[in-house]
Formats: sequence, C-alpha cells, structure tokens
Amino acid sequence: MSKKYFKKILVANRSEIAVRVMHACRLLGIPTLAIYSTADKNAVHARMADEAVEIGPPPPRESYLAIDKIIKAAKDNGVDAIHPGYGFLAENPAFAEACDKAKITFIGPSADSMRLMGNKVESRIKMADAGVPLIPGMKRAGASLEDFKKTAEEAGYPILIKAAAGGGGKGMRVVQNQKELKESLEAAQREAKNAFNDDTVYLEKYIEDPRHIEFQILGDKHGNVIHLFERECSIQRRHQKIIEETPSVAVTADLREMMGNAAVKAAKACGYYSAGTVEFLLDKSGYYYFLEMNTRIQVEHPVTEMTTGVDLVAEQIKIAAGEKIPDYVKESRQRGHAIECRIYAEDAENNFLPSSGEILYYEEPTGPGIRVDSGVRQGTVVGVEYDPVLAKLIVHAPSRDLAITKMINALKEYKILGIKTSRRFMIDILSHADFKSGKTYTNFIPRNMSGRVVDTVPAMELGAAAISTALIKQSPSTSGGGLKKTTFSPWTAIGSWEIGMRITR
Amino acid sequence: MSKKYFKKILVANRSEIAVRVMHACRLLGIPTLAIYSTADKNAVHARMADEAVEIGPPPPRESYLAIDKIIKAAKDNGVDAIHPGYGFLAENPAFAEACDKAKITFIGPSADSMRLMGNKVESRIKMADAGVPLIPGMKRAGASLEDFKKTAEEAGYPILIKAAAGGGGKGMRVVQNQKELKESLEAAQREAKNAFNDDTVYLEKYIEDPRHIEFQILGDKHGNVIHLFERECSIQRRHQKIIEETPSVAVTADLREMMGNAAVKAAKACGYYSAGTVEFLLDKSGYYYFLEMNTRIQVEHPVTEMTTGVDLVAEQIKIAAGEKIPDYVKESRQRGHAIECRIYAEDAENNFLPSSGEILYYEEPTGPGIRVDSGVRQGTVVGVEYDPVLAKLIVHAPSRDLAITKMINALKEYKILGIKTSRRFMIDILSHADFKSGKTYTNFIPRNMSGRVVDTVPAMELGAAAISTALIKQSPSTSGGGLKKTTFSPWTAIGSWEIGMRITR
Amino acid sequence: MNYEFKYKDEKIEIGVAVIKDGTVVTIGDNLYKVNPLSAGKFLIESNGIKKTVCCVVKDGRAFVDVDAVLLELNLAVQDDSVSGGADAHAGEKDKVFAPMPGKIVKLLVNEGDAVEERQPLVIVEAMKMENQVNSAAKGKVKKINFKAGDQVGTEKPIIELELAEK
Amino acid sequence: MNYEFKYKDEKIEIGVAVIKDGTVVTIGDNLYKVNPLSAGKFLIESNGIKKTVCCVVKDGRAFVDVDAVLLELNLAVQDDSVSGGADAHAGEKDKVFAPMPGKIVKLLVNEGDAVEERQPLVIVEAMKMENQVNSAAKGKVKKINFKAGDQVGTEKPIIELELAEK
Repeated sequence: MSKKYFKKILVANRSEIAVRVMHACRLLGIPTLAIYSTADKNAVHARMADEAVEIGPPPPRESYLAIDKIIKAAKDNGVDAIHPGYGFLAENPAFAEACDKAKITFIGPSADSMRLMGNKVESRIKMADAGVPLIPGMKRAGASLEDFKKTAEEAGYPILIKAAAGGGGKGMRVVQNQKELKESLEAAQREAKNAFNDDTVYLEKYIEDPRHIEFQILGDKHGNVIHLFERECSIQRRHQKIIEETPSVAVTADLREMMGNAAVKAAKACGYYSAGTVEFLLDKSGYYYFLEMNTRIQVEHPVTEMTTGVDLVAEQIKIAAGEKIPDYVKESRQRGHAIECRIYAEDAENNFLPSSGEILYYEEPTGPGIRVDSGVRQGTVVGVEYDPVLAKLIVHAPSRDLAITKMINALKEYKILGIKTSRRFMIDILSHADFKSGKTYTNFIPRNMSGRVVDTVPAMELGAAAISTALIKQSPSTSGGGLKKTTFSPWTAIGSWEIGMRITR
Repeated sequence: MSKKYFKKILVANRSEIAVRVMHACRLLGIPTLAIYSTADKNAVHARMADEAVEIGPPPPRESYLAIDKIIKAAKDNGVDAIHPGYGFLAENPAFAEACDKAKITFIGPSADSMRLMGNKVESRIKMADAGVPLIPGMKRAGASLEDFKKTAEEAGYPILIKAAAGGGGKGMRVVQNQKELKESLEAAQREAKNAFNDDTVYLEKYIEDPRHIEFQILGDKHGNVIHLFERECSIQRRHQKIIEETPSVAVTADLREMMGNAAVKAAKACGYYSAGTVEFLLDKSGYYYFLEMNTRIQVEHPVTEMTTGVDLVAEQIKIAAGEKIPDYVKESRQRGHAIECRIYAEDAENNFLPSSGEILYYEEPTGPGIRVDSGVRQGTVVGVEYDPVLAKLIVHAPSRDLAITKMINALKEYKILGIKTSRRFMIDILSHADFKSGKTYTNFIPRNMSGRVVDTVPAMELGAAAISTALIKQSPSTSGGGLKKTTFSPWTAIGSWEIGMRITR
Repeated sequence: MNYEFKYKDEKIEIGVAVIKDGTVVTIGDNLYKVNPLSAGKFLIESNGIKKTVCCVVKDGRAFVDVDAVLLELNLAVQDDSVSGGADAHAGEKDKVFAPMPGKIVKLLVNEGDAVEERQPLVIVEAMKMENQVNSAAKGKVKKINFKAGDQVGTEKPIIELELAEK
Repeated sequence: MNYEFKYKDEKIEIGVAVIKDGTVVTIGDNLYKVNPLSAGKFLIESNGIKKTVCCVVKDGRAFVDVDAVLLELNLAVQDDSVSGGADAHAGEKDKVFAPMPGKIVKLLVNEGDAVEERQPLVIVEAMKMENQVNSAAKGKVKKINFKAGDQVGTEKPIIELELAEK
C-alpha cells in the first residue's frame, strides 16, 4: 500500500479547510488530530478527526492563533506534522519556526520564504530583480512635475496619482495624457492636503478594467518548481474574492506560458517549496503585473484540482515529507472548466452584513461534477468570531457555459436555512450578460450589481403557501375532505414541526 | 449560452440512472419529463424532473416497459426525445422504432444496430468477419474424435468440453493436452447423456483466470467512432458486476491500443452511434476475445467519466441531436484511477438475499473525488419489484492504491440503515491482498470470498452501547449526575426517537 | 382557513383548502397547489410551473428559500371566520359546497337518496386533482343543483340536504 | 441501569451510567464511553479507539452500522435491580459511590460538613472525563474513605453520610 508519510498530523485550523486537509490525510492513511475552541466543540472538523483536543476559548488569539498551545497539543499527542490550512497561522513564520524547534514538520514553505513574501516592499524588489513585471510607477513620492512627467511617460498613460497618506479615493486622480498631468497633479495635491494635511502624492500606471489572475505553484524540497495553471478571481467584493474560475477567458495559451513562467520564476526567487500562489493583475492589452505571492494553500484551490486532477493538499503533505513532485503532477493539463462560489454567511440584500444563527436546514447539491467543501451541517451555530466562509461550492463541466449552468442549478439546490447566505447574489452575477461573455474585471460588482433588486414577491407567496400548508396539515382535524374546520394555535402546533436531526444529548 | 438540443426529454427509466440522465439534461438546459409507476410516486427521479407523469402500476410490464403508454406520455407532453437509461427498454429495438414512428428522437443507437448486437449468433459472425477475435472453438457440435482433435489443436490447449444442452457444470471437462482428450470427451458425453439425455458436446478454448475488460465506445451520426478506454469489471458475483475500475492493471499501453481499435472496429461493423460498450475476456497471456456489445449507457459509465472528464450522457444527448463528437472528447486521455462500487439492497451475510424495507437513515459520503449516483434517500421504501441497485459510489484518486483507500473510507462513511446493503462485503474485497495486487479475475469472489466471516462482536457491543445511551438519555430523569435512577419502558420512549425527516403529508 | 403573513411591512393574505395530497392556496388572484414532500420541502405548482420551496419554522420565525431567494415571514393573523370556498359555509351542514372552484366529475347520489354522515356525495376536479366531498351529516338528498361536467364555484351549493332529526 | 440485548441467539448484557455529555457503558470487561452526536449518530471511545456508530430504532428493531458492518438488535430485558457500579447502590442514599471506576480528582466536602440534597460532593475522573457526584439526600458527612488522587472502584463508598431525619 501507499507510503506512510507522517505518524499523525495536527490540523491547526477549523471549518471547511480543516475538513479538506483531513480528507487528504485520510487519503494518505495518516491519522489526524483536530484542535477546537470551546465554541467549536461540536464543529464538523472536530468530529471528523481521529482525535480532537480543546485548545482554548473562542477568541482566535486564545485558541487557533495560540502557537504555544498548539505546539503543546502536538507534542502531547504524538504529532509529527502540522498543516495550518489558510488564514490563522498559515503565513506566520514564527509558527513555522516554532514547529521546527519542536521537531515537528510544518506543512508549508520555509519561514524564510514566508517572511520574504510577507514583506510587500522587499518582495517587490526581489521580484523586480528576478525580472517579474511590477506595476510601473514611482518607488517613492515624486518631488517635481518633471519627476512625474518622466515616470508617467515610462509607465505609459493612463496613470493614477495617489495620495501617500491616502485612502477612500481622496487625492486620487486618473490622468489620461500628458496635457492633463499638471492640472491633475495640483488638484490631487490640494485634495490630499485638505483630506490628510499632507500633500505628498505619487504615481503608478493606471490599469483600466484589470483582471485578477493568479497561478498555482507547487515546489518540492529538491528545487523543483512547477505551475498548475491560472485561476481568475476577478469577481470580488471589497477585495474579497467571491467567485473564482479556471481557465480564464482572458488567458491565451501564449500568455499562460509567459505568466506561468513568471510565476515559477517568482517562486524560485524565494526558494519556495509547498503549494503557493503568485497573483497578478492582467490588463486589457495582455500586460500582467505581479501583485503578491500567497505562501499557503488558497481558498480557491479546488478549481485547480477539478481541472488538473491533482490533489494539492495531498501533494503538500508529500512534499513536506520530502517527496519530489511526481510525474503525473508535472504532466497534468487543464481539462474542462471549473467555477467556485464561496458561500458566505452574509445578507447580500442588506449591505452584506454578517449573518449569524443556527443552521436549521442544510442540504448540499449533488450530481456529477459537483463538489462541496463544507465546514457546517444542520445544527451548526454560526457565530461572528470567525471567517464567514461556511462552505465552497465547486462545479466542473466540459465548457465555461456548461459550468455556469451547472453552478446556477447547484446554487439553487443548495439549501441553507436559518441564516442568510449570498447564493442568490451569486446566481445574479453568474446570470449577468457581462459574466457570461467573460467581461470579468475586478470592478464587476460595483459596475454591474450596485442597482441589483431582488423580486421577493414569488418567494413571499410561495413561502406563505408552503407554511400555511404545513400549518393546516399539522392540525389533526383537517385531513381528508374539504368540509372540515378547526381552530388551533398555529405557532404552537408548528413548534413540533421544527426540522430534522434532533440532538439527543 | 449553449445550444438547445431538444425541447423536452422524457426519461424512460427510474432510480439512479433516471436521476443521472436528468443531471445531463439540466446541464444542457433541457426540461425533463419523468415517468413513474404508482410505487414510485415519491421516488427521487419523479421529484427531480421538471414534470412527472404516472404511467401505471408497479409491475414493469405495465409501466416502465409499456411502450404505448410511454409514447403517449411523450406525445401528450411536448416531448421530442426519449432517453431510455439502461435496462427496461434501453436495448429494445421495437421501442426505438416506436419512437421513430412517433417522430421522437430515441437517445441511443439505431434499432438495426441494437437488433444485430442483440443476436449473439449473428453478432459473432459479424465480428469474425470484421476481424475481431472470438473465443476459438467449434461453431457447432463436433461429430468425431478427429473433429475435436483438430479444433483443439487450432484453439490451443487447455480446452473446455461443454454439453450442448448443458448448464450447471454437467458434461463439462477441462482438457489440458491431447493425451487426455479421448477419455475426457467420452466422460463428458456420458455425463451429458445422463444429465440431459443428449450426449452432444462441443469444444472451446478454456480461458484460465480471465478478466472482464470492456471498452467505452462513442459514435456520432456522421460515421465517427472513438473509444474512451477500458473498464475492468472482473469482480462479479453470479455474472453480476459489483466493482468496476479504470484503468485496468492488466491493460498495457500497447494492449489498450489493440483492444481499443478492435472495439472501434466492432462498433463500426454495425454502423454504431451513441454510447456503447464492447466487452472482452482477457486471458493471462494478453489474448482477448469478443464477448458482446452492449448498445446502451452502462451502469459503470461513471468511472470512465471520472478519468476522462467526458460527460457521456450529455454527449449521448448531443449525438442524438445530430452533433459530431467534439474535439475535447476525441482528445481526452485517462487521468488517475477510478473505482465504482454498486450499492445493492442485499444481505451479503445471508446468501445475498434481496433486502427490502424503508431507508430509515441515509447519509452519503462527501469529499474531493467522491461521487454518488443515487436513486434513494431517507424515507425511500425499497421494494422487490425493481433492480436492487440503490446507488453507485464512485471515487477518483491519482493512483489505484489511493483510490482503494478512498473507496474503503467512503463505504464506511456511507450510511444506509433500515435495509441491508453489501458495503462491508465490498470493503472486504477491496482490502483483500489479491485485489490490492491486481489479481482480479472473474472468479475472484468464489475463490477469495467464499469462506468470508464477519466479526459482528464489535458492532454488536458498540451498537448496544449506542442504543442503551439513546434509551437512557430519553428518560427525562436520567440527565445530570451519576446517582439517578428511573424505570421507564424503553421501547415506548424510543418510539419518539425515530430518525429525522418526518413527512408531513 | 385563512392566514395573514407579514414580510417586512407587507401583508400576505392567504386562503387554504385541504385537498388530497396537499392544499390549494389562494393569494389574491393566484392559485397554488402545494404538495408537502418531506419536512421542510414543498412542491408548489402554479400556472403550470413547478417549484420546490424549502421552509423551516423556529421560534415563530419562518425561513423560506425559493431558488436561493431567502426571506423570513411572520404569521400575523389567523382568521377562521372570513373565508372563501367551502370553509365559509362550514356551519351549514345541509348544503354541500365545492371545496374550491372546479368541475363536477361525478355525482354519487340522486335526489331523494338517504345519506349517512361521511358518505361520499360528489367528486369535484380542480387543478387536475379529484376531490371527493362527503356528507357532513345524516339526511336525505333534497336537491342537486349541478350535473357532471358543470363548472362549479364555491358560492352555490352543489347539493342540498334535508337533515335527519337529531 | 442495566439492559440486555439480543443479536440472533446471543445475549449482550449492558450496564449504563450517565456522565456529563454521554454515558459510560460496560459490557463484560469492556468499557465504552458514548457521546451522542446527532440523532442516530454516536461517538464511542474504547481503549483509545474512536468510532462513529450509526443506529436507528423503529418498531422495536434497532439497526446498527459500525464501519459498514450491519446488524439488527432487539432489547430483551431491562433490569434495574441487578447492576454494577453506582446503580447497584441506588437505594443507599447514605453512601456515595463512584459512578464508574476512576480516579478522585477533588473532594468538595470535609468530614463533619452538613450537605444539602443535590450538593456536589466529589469529582471523579474516568476515561478522561470528569464526573461530579452529588448528594442524594440532606445530611452530614460522616466519613470520607478516599483522598484526591486515589483510584476508586464502585464497591466501596467514597463518602458515607449521616442522613437528616425525614
């Protein structure tokens, strides 16, 4: 049978990503140890593990971020490797070092790679040295009009003037050509002065309608680094990705090769191993610019898995154990199209406020090419302490058109009641003509969704019809023919009509 | 968006395959019409369709086999294509002709292809003409010892002598070399005479430890025929396949090409279009022999889908609408390893008797690379009228070893209570050293599983522990500390502890 | 039976009649045939369109999902007295009304017949469902106002009975 | 509480004690810690091995699934009188027993203390679970037979009480 890579893996995370990691451990025959905060005693991830230990109270600082407690739990329970998932301690070099010190394998890159890529200034310099394209602009604030003129010409118009102390669009100006430069610069400086009492401004290339394109990287501890193609994650709300897909309609075969090579170069430049992601902005002319490198498994990794057939988390574990990237991974190609929707606990019809409460009804969509990575089930109480991603719905189909259809159907079939989720919002995005035609830029949501209205009348009427049926069917004397009549208190009767799964504890 | 291939498709089947077909229709944006017998009013397939019509009483002859009723339902409801699934009318040329006559597209091959391949004698002649290898032997009963000698030498020893009137091993003799021939022939003739009062015997090549290897075929109405690689279905119980996988450990790249070409030749010889399967026996020396061609979508098609990324049912529908086989299908390659286990309602520990009753608890396994094609849910009443396949569990993993691990875990996680299913039996097969090492011959089950014993003690004790916990927790006065005591009638108390999903109707 | 629900500030007034396998619900001019599937799931047909509606009620809050549109309804009023259809006539045991507007499929009694309580009197088809209407009391058939094939509303009784003495 | 189940012709005799979050079940020499997860699902630990057990009861038949081994159990006898552990001593309110064999974590009272009914007296750890044992009656602590850290069985009382007059 398969090789035993580790004796026991502690999964230092919660919810869907902890579950995902445990699936990979189970595949490789490695027992798992879950950690959970007191709020997560009955959580899916704590139940799924072979063993589980309580690690502290709900605030992450006292549980999922408590390095000492986690290392102690690992030592006390015969753990020889820790997978950090994403978020929490996944990109914390101190944690990787604490693992090293405790002679526990950290399933991720080296602390040095993390530290380098975590520093946005240093990493840009490193990338520039390695020949990875960056957004052209000033390295620091400009001094004179001539400075701005020169840099603007180098970067190419349109350019963007930004306040150094900036934020919220104040002191920000798009400049289309050199004629406008002087006037815009002065206006931006005045605005910045008024807003921040600091008129320092700088300049970078303005990228109109950019796309967020990232490349999946896999490196081993023997110096091999490959990429597993792109993901497009342009559909974002306030810089939060919500829909991801691969392949990108904007990435041609040539561009894929160029960007993929740049991504591999970026990873090699920091001596990277494990799974990682190199993020780029892509403009309409096919120019791409390095944004940052994420030194962890990404939320959206399943779309890569569905199209390449590679189990990225299993490969991470094998790499951590010293294995080389296997041939079947090196030779894998993209096949078909995959889309992921993040199922957030939020109210899309009410300013995307986080939604909390108990999940009273839960049913996942099923069918060929549908995958659900979930951290919840019926009865889960969704709190506000943690990340609002409840689950991820991923579909795979031969073409983008078919994947969109499959996703819309699956979102409708995915039933989560008791809290709000933004499934309808995502259906509306996927059904939008601009999405279908691939006009997916990072400003898609403000551009296309700001005037969005949901017609609640059908749901109101159908819902009322369903509930009244439940009410009347509850009444013992209303079965049978039409001529019967009774009085009863519906909210009392309906009390016993709560859904399913009564916990016996 | 995608092309509209048909206005509405009637799915002339039930249970998991009807559900599977509807998933493909939904993917292609085609509304569906289900038919159901009175026993299936609440069945999953009837609920899933956009529309559903009752077609008759439970006996298949009066419902799922009633051609006239089905054609009428199609005409009455604006249906322009019918998918027959597998079983029932799927290989009935008269049904295909009735569809033609009613100007409804039959989603499958032509009636002529079906008729030809349905006739085992004619199809063998056709295959021999096309140069597809058949099991060598006599075309008819032998007359003299010389006849037998000659044919035996042509076929090569060992050979098998069989009674023409035969069955049950009577009059059957394996002959290892020519020296044994005369004596064995006479013995066989005597035995045949005694058993059937007819001493006619014939001869064919004896294949020791054969494997069942079949090739997936896809043909369009423009004369294109391709194969989508093999499936090994050697794990059979009484000629019923129970575990299928792809790729086969016994099929090398060269053999795959040879057998694939033979399969395409076989399909072309009968002018085949739609999805079909050419079945072979493969012996230990790498010789293969045509068995038969199945002119339908096969139960085990998902393992091909999981490894090639092709949606075979969707392609069937498109081909029926006149589409050519698309390039991505032609170019698809095998990736990773897939295994399917058929979940039969049967009692493996009691002579595989069919099991019927209500499904009281139902939970499907989840995780990356796990697919469940199911026709049941909690509350489904499993009867004895229909095929006992409740569902199919399919896994995909990078290697065969990992696929076996994933399948064993998934079988454990798949919970179906209230009726018996042979999940444990399949775990025992998958865990057997011969299965793991790929010694999968068609006699695997009699050879390796006949002395199988299940240790029920742990389940007995754990089950009793769980139930008694449920019982004691039911009692209102036993919560809290350890020193309490009560008397109550547990089976009364437990009555209210039945599981989940109470139907309100 | 009538209910009134509230969604935010909107009121939804509903009439419900029980039929075989489910209910028929009227909201304004819209007719819905509701078929409970399993706890929390309902199949609703209206104007030939079929939808699966998911809803759960807890602590007086009703959560609804229709094609991923989520909302929360509250029950405002339940009023038995103001009602359309057969329910409106529930006190009048000597008059047999259709449970909802439909077509008379078959009359099971003739004028002058003696009838028992709960004896089937007439079959009315509505929304492709046949509904049997039973006698609410023992008595004799005094008058039949419709024949098979007639369209029937809920205001005029199909059959009038002469009730037996108590 | 004791139960007796039947599987085919085999008898399974069981002792059950309720602890925080679940029960401890004894079958012969085996100890099982049972934690109900959700309706039909139980997490059972024994000798450091964790198993999820699925079971459903309907019409007096109990269906069990453990790693895909399926079987049906029937309840044969429920007997309150013959019992090991704390249950065996249930009538003796003046003696405080451990609910199951374990280790004394903490004594919450001293000899001579007056105690109320339901007052916590001692915490016993068994199978890594702490279990609080309360007084079954009002009285005074007469004698304490163990100290913190001691291993304790179920036969000798941990604490003896002098019960208050009724």
